[in-house]
Amino acid sequence: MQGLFYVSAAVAVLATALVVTRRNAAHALLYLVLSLAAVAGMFYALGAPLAAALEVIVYAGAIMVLFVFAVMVLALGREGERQESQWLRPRMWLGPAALAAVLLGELIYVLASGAAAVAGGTPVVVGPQEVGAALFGPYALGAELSSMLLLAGMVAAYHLARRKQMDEKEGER
Amino acid sequence: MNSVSPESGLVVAAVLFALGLGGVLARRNMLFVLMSIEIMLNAAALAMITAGARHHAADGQVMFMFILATAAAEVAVGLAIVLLIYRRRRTLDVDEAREMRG
Amino acid sequence: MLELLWLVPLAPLGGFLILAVARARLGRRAVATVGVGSAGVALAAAGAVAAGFFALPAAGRVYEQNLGTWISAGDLAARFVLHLDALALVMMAVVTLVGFLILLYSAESMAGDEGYARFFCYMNLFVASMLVLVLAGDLLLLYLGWEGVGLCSYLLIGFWYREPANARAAKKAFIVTRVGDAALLVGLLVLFTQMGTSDIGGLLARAAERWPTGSSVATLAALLLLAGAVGKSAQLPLQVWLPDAMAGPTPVSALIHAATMVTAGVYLLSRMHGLFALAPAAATVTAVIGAATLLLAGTSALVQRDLKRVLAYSTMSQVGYMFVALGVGAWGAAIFHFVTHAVFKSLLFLAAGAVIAALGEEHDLFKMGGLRQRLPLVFWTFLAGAASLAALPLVTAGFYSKEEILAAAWAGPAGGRWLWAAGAVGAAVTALYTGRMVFLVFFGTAKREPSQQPGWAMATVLVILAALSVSGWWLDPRWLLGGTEIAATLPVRLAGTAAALAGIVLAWYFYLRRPALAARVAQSRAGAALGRWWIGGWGFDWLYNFIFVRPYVWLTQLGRDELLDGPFRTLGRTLDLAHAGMSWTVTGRVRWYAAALAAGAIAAIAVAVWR
Amino acid sequence: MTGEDVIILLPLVIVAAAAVAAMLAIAVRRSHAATAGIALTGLAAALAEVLVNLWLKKGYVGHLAVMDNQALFVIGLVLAANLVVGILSYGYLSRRRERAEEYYVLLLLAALGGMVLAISIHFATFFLGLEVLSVSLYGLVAYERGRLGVEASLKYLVLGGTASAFVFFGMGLVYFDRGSMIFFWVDWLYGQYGPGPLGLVAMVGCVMMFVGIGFKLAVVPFHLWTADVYQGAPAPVTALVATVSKGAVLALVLRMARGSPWAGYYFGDRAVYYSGGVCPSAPVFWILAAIAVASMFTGNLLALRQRNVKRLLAYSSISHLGYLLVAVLVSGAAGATAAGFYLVTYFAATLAAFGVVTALSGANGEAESLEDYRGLAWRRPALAALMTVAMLSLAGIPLTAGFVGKFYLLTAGAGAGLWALVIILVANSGIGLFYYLRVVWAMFERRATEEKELPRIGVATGVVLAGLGAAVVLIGVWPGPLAELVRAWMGGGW
Repeated sequence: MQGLFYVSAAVAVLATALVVTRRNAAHALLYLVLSLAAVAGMFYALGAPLAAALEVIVYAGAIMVLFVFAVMVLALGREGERQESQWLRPRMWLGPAALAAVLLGELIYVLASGAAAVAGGTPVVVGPQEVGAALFGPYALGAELSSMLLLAGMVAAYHLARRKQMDEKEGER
Repeated sequence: MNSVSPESGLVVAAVLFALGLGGVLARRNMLFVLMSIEIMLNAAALAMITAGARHHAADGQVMFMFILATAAAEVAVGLAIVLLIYRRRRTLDVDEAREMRG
Repeated sequence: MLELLWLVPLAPLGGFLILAVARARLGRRAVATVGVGSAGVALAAAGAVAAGFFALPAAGRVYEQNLGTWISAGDLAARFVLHLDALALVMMAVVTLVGFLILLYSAESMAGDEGYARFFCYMNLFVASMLVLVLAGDLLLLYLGWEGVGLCSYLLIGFWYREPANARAAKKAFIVTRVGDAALLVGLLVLFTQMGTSDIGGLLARAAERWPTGSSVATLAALLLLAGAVGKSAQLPLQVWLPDAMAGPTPVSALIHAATMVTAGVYLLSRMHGLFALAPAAATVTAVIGAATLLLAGTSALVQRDLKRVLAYSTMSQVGYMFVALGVGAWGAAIFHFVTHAVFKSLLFLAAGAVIAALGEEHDLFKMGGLRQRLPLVFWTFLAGAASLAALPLVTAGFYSKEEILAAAWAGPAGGRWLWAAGAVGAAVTALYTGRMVFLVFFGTAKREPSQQPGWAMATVLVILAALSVSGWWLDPRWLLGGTEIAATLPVRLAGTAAALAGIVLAWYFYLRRPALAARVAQSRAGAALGRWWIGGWGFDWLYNFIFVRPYVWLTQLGRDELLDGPFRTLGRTLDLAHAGMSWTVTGRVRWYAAALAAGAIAAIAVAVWR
Repeated sequence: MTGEDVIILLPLVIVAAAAVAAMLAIAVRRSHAATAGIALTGLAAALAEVLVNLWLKKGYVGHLAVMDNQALFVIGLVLAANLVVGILSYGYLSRRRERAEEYYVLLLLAALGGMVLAISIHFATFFLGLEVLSVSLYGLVAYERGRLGVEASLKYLVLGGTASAFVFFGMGLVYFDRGSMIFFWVDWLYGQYGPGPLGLVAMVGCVMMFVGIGFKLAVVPFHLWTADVYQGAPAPVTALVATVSKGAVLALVLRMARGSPWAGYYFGDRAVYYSGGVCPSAPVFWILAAIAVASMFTGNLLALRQRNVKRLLAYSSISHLGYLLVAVLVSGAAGATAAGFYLVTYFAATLAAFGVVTALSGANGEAESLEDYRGLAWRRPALAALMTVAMLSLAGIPLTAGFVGKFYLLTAGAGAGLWALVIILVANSGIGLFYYLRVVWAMFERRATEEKELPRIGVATGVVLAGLGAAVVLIGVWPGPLAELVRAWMGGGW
């Protein structure tokens, strides 16, 4: 288990770093899928098999498909890559990297000094049955609200992505 | 069975979160910005799962499912907006979107 | 009869509501009837209430009328409560009487204005607010009236809003007085939280119980109230708005910026005199502010060319006298001077308005002259008011009230020689500028022919006010108010009288006997420098400016006339600069926004981790 | 979810059902009037139900939510604001060419999100309420699909997504440390009750959660999106962003800050009674105080020379949220009452101001430049009067609701001894006067240029606007009854 966790963690960090720095959107997307799969491995190691499965099915599967779709529609090819190399000068990374590094430093400091003090319970497997019971028991209201959240996302996306109808008003605002 | 200490899960989550934040701040391509936000949400999900694992409770995994729903809804709307902008301005540069300021 | 008290503020409020709702549908006659009539009803009700008040046994002459709870917050409950005691009675009488007379005057003088209905609408709201302010038994209700009169003042200064200068003057008045109002609000909060009540009587009683004399909280509260009063009453250093406020119609200047609203500060301090008794330091500050203002404004009045500006500076100066009286603890004398000042200053403004209207909106003193025969009624009434302002001995009301203040400054509980000296010099200066005004306007050669004489309404009002101005001592309300008699020695009293007389003689000599000499003095190098110095302020303030706002000194010297605009302009500049510095942060770039968010998060976490 | 829970949650159920019904109606037949009718009926029915609920059923829904007096009050406020926005939107959308039906579905879902925040006592409902509200608003902001709207929505979404990630990560940290996600077991401000003191990890988690909250409230330094989103969104949506989104999140902050005094009802002996009084050494207190002060100054200074009315109102809202944070810092019943009252006055004045903007925005774009308001008093005296009342109220002039609201804030602050904050608040009201009066002044100027045609105002819009104006004045003149109501509802209890 420990082995799985650390290997997954290394893969996840590496893949994520590659996502953030890639110039080609399709490549980045593939690394993102890899990263999500690695995180799923960590979930499994932490005793959350259902979450691991959903991470792969919903996140790496369904949600990433949306991205793939967008990349296809936008048809970014060589042109996009050339543009990315213009946008992604090393100088561009200075500020963002510094901010992210400081935040990371703070978090690591806090975790090192705070979390270690608490005796960590070793993970036990919390299986799908327990999760399901919680989701449709005490968390039923949350489940209902998730459906409303998805409804909002769907209606908004449907309305915004629809073609035509606005064309005569082009450029007005 | 070797056990995993939950703290190390949080550390990995923090690293992923920082990477995602760096992506949001540095990338000009809207698609990459959206991907970076996904990374941050995913890091948060890892933190939740880790916390749940520490307390041996299902709550963390339930919260993870709510994150999934959130991520799905946000990505759907976000991509719709990106498509809309691309159709209109033929660019994916977030820095171009600054007609309003001051 | 006392039960009619509620009608006093509500009658003008009703007039305001009628005019606000139906002003487009009412004819001019109807507007005048409602506008003047509502003030008349208030006056009549005030008369009835006064009759009832005197019927009370002399020992406990206080009447309270509770109209309901207004706001309650925790244990603090502000009520719509009207409180009638001797002080409120005097104020109410003056406000209703002078208000009614001025509205009557306006019914004629404003007849040609297209904003006739709007004018009466605002004026009625003003009278109502002023009466609320005066009759309030609760500090919060008092504050409501306080802000209400401020709002009306703003609306009426900008009454002829099409002239951008008037709009500027209105805004300036509003914003400058708001500086004082903000301090007042904080002062009220201090009192509320310390005493747990906003009822004026209860609050003062508790303050006297809990706070020892000279305690720092009492001094703080008193100073904050004083700051509010200073703003409203146009005293140093918040006086800059009043001269510009003359942009409004003349009846407005007479009612709001001379007779009533600017004395609201005096009323507030009199009402709260129990608090000032606990804070001797604050009282001293009050007296010093009053003395400085009366000299500053008096000398400034000496060199103004605009008739209404002379009267505006004169108002500041006379209110300065009242502050001196309040500061030395003779609040009865302050109220006496308030009464006489309300009469003679509104008279002067109204007569000046008649002159200005007759000359076709001419404000410049040096373009007037020789109106003695041409506007005889205006001349004689103006003369009566001027005599009272200059404190001509024995016959005029102003003489008695000013004498009382000078005597109190000398011999009062907290008086002092320097305060007396300032008052005496001020008396001479007052007489000098008053004489200058009278002689320049009504004597000498005529430069323009007046185009109209006042009609019956204006004439009646002028005559009534003139009669009151020269009525001698019987306007003195102190027999009602109670308080200590001040026994100053005869030489002191004579010296004060002599100062006023000397001023009158000097004015006669300079502006009537040898006008060429006056011109020569004014044009000499020293005279011109002095004139420039005085026209907008005083050396003291120039120094003040020089120290604190050095970069803007050159601007203020070049600038129109008001040296003391400096600090306020500086404030505006600073805010503009801060705005410019701030707006570059809103770049429109989303990545920049996200960076700010991240930086904020980092900073907050740092505070949480390392305190 | 038992039947009892459904009855407790009836206002939310009605709104959610209305959203589904509206969507089904769209599927059957597109009709602007019908969809709007369903939405407005749903909102009105839910609002009526809130009043019934006062007597009918209150209580906890599992450990996720509570329906107490405070929740009902905030829900009522959210629903009323949504109803007003819905009515204003009908006239507004009729003048536009965009298909209008989906708008109402999103409007209802935004209301639902706000209501969930009002009842939330658990991270799950907090997060889901926040997200339902946000995602609906992303859609609404870009609804017109014009250049500025889409740009605004993109900015809102990118920053909102980042902020959500912060919230979620913070929740993870708090949960990791505390083992519970219920607010009053977290006692994030106090740290002296519950299962042991608040550890460093949980503290940092709380701060990270506040990044997301601060983003929604648009307080410094999380405020930069505000003006762009206000400007780009359609005017009625801007009104929604300014009121519902901020009010609901503020109610949530109040609940987090004071816990829930009636926790005993459900949690038995493990509950704690918070009487208020913030521990002054708590770092969270200092962070909030600094944010409040910075927000007051920044908002007012940014608004000072602003010539776009929507942006001006955006900056002014930053400072108003700064004022409101003072009440949060007071905490306890006094703070909650002051905040509740101020929210009502802020809602009324803001909705009135945006109501005027909406009513003046026609088929040819938004009425947002100060130029569009020049001389309005001579062409549309009633609208100008309403705008004047709204501006004076926001500036806090006596006899308007805004003054009384400020008065309560100041007394609450002074009562808790927060004198520095009180004085800064008063000073900032002075700065605010400059720009509010500029709008008023512009409306009373005469303009020489030829005049654009102004849209006609429908009966319903007119009635709503008149009601808002009357409310602002009435609260200002006679605040007593409302104050009693707010004290009874926000002060706590069932």
